[in-house]
Amino acid sequence: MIHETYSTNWLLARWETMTRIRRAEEAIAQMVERGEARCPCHLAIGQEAVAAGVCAALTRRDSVWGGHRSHGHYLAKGGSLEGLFAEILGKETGCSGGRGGSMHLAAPEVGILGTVPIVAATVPLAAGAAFAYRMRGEDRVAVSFFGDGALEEGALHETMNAAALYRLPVIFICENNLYSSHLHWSERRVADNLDKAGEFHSIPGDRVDGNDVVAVYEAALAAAGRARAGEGPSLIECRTFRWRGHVGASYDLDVGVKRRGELSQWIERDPIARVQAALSRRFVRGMDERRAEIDREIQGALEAARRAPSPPPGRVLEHVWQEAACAR
Amino acid sequence: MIHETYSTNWLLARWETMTRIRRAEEAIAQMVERGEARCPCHLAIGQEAVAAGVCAALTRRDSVWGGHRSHGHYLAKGGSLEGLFAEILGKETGCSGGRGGSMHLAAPEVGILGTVPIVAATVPLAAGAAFAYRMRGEDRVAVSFFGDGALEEGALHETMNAAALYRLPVIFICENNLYSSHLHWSERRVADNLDKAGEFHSIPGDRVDGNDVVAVYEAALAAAGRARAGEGPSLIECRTFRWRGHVGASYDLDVGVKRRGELSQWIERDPIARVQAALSRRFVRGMDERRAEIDREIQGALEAARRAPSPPPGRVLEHVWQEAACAR
Amino acid sequence: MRTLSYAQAIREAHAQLLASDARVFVIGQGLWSPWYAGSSLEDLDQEFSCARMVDTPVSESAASGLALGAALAGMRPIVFHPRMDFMLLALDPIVNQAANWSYMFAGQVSAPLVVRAVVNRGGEQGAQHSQAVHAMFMHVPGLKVVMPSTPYDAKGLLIAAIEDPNPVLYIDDRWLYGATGPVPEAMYQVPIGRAALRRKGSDVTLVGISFMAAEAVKAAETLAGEGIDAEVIDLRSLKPWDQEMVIESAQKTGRAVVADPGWRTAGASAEIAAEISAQAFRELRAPVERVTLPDAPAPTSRTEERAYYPGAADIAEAARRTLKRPASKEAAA
Amino acid sequence: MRTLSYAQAIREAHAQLLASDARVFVIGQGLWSPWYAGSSLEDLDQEFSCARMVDTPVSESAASGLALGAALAGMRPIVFHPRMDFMLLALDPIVNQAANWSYMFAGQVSAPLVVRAVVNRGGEQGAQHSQAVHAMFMHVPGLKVVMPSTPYDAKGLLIAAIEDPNPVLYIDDRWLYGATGPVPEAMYQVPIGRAALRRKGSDVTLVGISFMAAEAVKAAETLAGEGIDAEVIDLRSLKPWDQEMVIESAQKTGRAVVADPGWRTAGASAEIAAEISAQAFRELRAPVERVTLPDAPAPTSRTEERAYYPGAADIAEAARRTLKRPASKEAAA
Ligand SMILES: Cc1ncc(C[n+]2csc(CCOP(=O)(O)OP(=O)(O)O)c2C)c(N)n1
Ligand SMILES: Cc1ncc(C[n+]2csc(CCOP(=O)(O)OP(=O)(O)O)c2C)c(N)n1
Ligand SMILES: [Mg+2]
Ligand SMILES: [Mg+2]
Repeated sequence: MIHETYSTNWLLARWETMTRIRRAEEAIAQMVERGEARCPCHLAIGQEAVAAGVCAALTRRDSVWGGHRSHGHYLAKGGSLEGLFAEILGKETGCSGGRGGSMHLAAPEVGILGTVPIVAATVPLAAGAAFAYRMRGEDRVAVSFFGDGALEEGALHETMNAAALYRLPVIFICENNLYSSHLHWSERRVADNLDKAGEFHSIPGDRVDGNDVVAVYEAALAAAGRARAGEGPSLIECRTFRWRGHVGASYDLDVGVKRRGELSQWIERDPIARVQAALSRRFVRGMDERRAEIDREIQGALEAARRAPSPPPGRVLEHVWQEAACAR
Repeated sequence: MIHETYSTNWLLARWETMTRIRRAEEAIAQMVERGEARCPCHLAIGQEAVAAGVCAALTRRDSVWGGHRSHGHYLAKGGSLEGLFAEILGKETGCSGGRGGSMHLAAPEVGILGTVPIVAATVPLAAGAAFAYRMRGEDRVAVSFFGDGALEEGALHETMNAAALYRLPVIFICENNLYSSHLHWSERRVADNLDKAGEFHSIPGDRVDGNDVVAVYEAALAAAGRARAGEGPSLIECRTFRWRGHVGASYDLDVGVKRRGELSQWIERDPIARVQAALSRRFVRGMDERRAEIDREIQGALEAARRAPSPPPGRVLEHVWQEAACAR
Repeated sequence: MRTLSYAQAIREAHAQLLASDARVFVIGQGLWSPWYAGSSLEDLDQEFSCARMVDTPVSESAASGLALGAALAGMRPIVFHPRMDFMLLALDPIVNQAANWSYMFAGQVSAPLVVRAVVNRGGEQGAQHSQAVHAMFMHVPGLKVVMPSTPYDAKGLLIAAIEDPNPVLYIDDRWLYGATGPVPEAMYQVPIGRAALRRKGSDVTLVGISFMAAEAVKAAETLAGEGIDAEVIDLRSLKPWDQEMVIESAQKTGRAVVADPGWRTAGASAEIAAEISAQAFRELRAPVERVTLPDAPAPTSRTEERAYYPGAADIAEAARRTLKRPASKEAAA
Repeated sequence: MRTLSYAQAIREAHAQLLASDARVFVIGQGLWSPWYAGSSLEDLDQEFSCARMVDTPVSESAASGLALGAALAGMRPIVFHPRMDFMLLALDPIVNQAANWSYMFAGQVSAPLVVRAVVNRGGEQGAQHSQAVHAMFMHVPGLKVVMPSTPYDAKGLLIAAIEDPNPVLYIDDRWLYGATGPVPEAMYQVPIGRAALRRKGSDVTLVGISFMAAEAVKAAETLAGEGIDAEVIDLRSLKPWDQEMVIESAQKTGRAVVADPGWRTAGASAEIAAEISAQAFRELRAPVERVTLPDAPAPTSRTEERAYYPGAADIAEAARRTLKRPASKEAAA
């Protein structure tokens, strides 16, 4: 639970990050329902503590890598709200220039070199970035966020071997939300032991309550410490649950995925409500204003995104190749 | 060591299989040295107990699947000597019609539907055959032979998950000869624990002395029993060593692979000598004649292979597509 | 005859194959979900059991390898890839293994595997969820490749693919799922390797692949209104492809447009254009035109998607070019 | 100028890149062994340390992904695949990721990755150790593809590939490793996208790729003896390819032969033949000829290998066909 050793300010910062993600994704859900957002959107509502807890353990120069469900990673690492909304609306001012939509987000200035929706695809890329940091002797860590389904892809296992062998400063964050699209984990494997995924390569594995931002933070901080100390990779299984469906705004109950019971249990374990309860135990005031402030921020970003222009069709062939490499 | 409970006949049969493999591969080594065999040949001299022990636990209707180093698997399962030699010499009468050379062997009549040299490629195929057996309700087992290097390929890990999930009657035999071409295992991974490769998928793993044909047999028999009983896959790590180089007839010492010390130790653990010692403790006679008989068999097969015609060049486009499926 | 949609026709072929041949099963990612296969596999898991409709973990390579192994062992699997992009993770079992198996063992072992890949473009999905890379597979000896554009062919080619003793890549396009047409109730095969003449004409030959074959039919209607009599051939099979029908038509009309839903460079359109150019060398009265995707990944935004995907208007325009007719007003605009 | 072999030239390019640019490293399978890279990487591990010459586990996909990740993070890696066949296990990082990265993020992030693949044919190795599937990659937007045929280009194109901000697939052929030629000692770049004129001629244009470019030079010598004056173009770059030089030459000679070490159908030769046919439509006096591998996997036996691999004689024969000259005696025999 929420440890007493954390300052109110620290807890407030996590609450704020999680609430920003939650409210932004709720806004996106509405955009999807209205047909305003047309690209496939995978919402992580309910999983906010993982992104917020991990990114709290990182510096701006560390990189994070994600997949199809990465709005939270992007925002927690410091990506701009307006860039996210504009991207989802296919606008030129989007964080990927309107070329990616929800599933392809970038914010190089805060260490997001790209999230992409091929399952497990960015896992070796994160390890490769870590390889670069190690080679250059930089004090940086790469974080790979992936789902429980991604552990079914062979490339992930190859990458764990390489990460262990080269003692790479990479952290594997498995967001185990129990489902890979419509399939429960028990339909995809025989054991509920994802924290053991790296054991074959002697990668330390931790299992934490992914709805407890402090637990996630502490595990990530320990892993980052090992990475920075040259002790190599770690894996953290964060057990959590996505409230919404695999894709889009609905709750999956419409498509025959039987998870109504689970869902209500997990909603009771709302990661934001838990921090909020801790804050109210400390008699922190003004939470409503804080939430209203976040909502104004979101509203402002959304309106700016709406006003932004679409990419002109005439430039559809641009950026296939680059003339000169981007400074990095 | 050689268990007293096995009959002399049983031990003699294993000795004969191993000796046939050994002598055939020594003949192939000579063919390579003479330039008579031109295709890449990967010899398993020193590893004979794995093929012989595993195949002793199988029936003709079970299938085995191999890779680039599969002369032993082919012979132990009952493939013809003449077909092997002719294939290596690129003759029309080869077990693959002269289309495969040493690295592509087939003997469908004894359950070898193809061995191929892409590392780990036949592992999912073996599982697929097992899937077919299970679906059809047949009492058959598929055996996948692969090296320690193959565990570095992601597809193998994907396959283990599937095999566990579907409880497939497949046995994963890892011939751990400590090297993957020029690289010692310690240059490729951090832990010496290949028997644990399936643990993440709850696949029982066994580690046996791969130079002890009885130990291999017993582990394989237990695994086959589990498979036939519907209890799913097993993995057996057989620790062994190839005496010759990765490819060709030499001992690798020429190409800077530093394994001279290891090599002499492993030669002392010759799997054939061990059975032979057990037989001589039982005062079995006529071993020299038996060996001479095997050599005559090999010589006869080799001569027949040499006499056989090369494939006529005009048929190089045949079998790209089939007109009708082969009966199976 | 009954009318079915393209998706229904695919589903019916699956259902009839599953009902009539115990060796048939389907394996791959997304079988039990409406997100992946649309209605093309709807409820087949309930009708034929999850044991024969095997929705797998996210393991494209192992799923494809498993299917191949089962095929080698005598089954008739269909391995399903809900997007062609994901199938790129399974190139070893498909290209190195399935395609080569018969050849490497001189025909002793058959690999009767059907690989089904769905092209699922547009919808602002972008570069990794839109690819139509059939040309890569058309290049590979030992594979057959089919791409139906009508409900009739969608059913008949799937049945033919299962009956074929070779690995067949069956590619369907979500943009066609709603298209309707007559589909016989009985099982039937559409021969692999034979194109379909969709319209007889004398002025120009339009060769279309998959979705672009449907667009070519529309283009021909437009052209007819302008007094241009186009012959339309739906290629249906990419490997082998019906050189005879295509070349004869090009020789007759002297003009050809190849319309391909894939990229231009080294695409399927290149092969067909090269062969027409060589084999109808004397008869051709204009360079062969190619209407393809531009050499760029798929964008996401609606504006860019519109600029990216060609259609009937582009085919008609290319046909006019072969006839040196002035560009249409919209095209010029 | 010094003379180096093709393999030495590749090695020198690596050595100079490693020496001059701390961002460069090499990663892949077989770097420390003579079995895989021949002498093209000899002793580089000792010269530059195993930390910059990273011989990996057998994990093509992860090795390629790692290299890409390092490239995105500012390094200049060369990921090594000792056989192109093995690279098919790494299609996701190469085709889905590297090729698309710039486009998907509107140019904000560069993917300066060099993928080196070796074509290692013949030697009775068979279907899975001989493939030359450059056409598959030529099809993919976002990738560049180069295939040097001379020591000079082998060095200059590798350096150009590293300097290029885009993912470049560099393909060398073991059959060329022993070929010798002048190679400057200094570092230099051969521009990607430009072909090389190997011989001026007026009767027929021979366009060669990689090993087949070297064979085309030989074919031109044979043809010269028969009074046929062939122009020889070594394509060097497949993507982008030098349409200008090729088309101008074909327009001039009116005849063209494309010689490609890959398969025929939907191969690189199809693209080049299609473009020549279209862009030199008026000038062509004979159909464009394609000399390629047959559409079959590689066999193993020496007799079948001889029948399988085309060479200079086949190119010469194709050139004669474009000129309607009688077939040579050997060819007829
Ligand atoms: C290689 C690949 N295969 C299949 C898919 C389709 N797909 C998209 S998301 C997804 C489920 C992933 O599940 P998980 O990794 O648990 O992440 P979650 O959606 O639960 O966050 C699948 C199968 C894909 N995008 N890429
Ligand atoms: C996919 C792939 N990558 C690389 C190779 C090259 N290669 C051939 S054998 C081999 C080593 C395999 O080692 P292991 O699996 O331990 O088998 P062993 O040779 O020791 O029997 C390698 C890397 C290959 N054949 N296939
Ligand atoms: Mg999940
Ligand atoms: Mg080994």
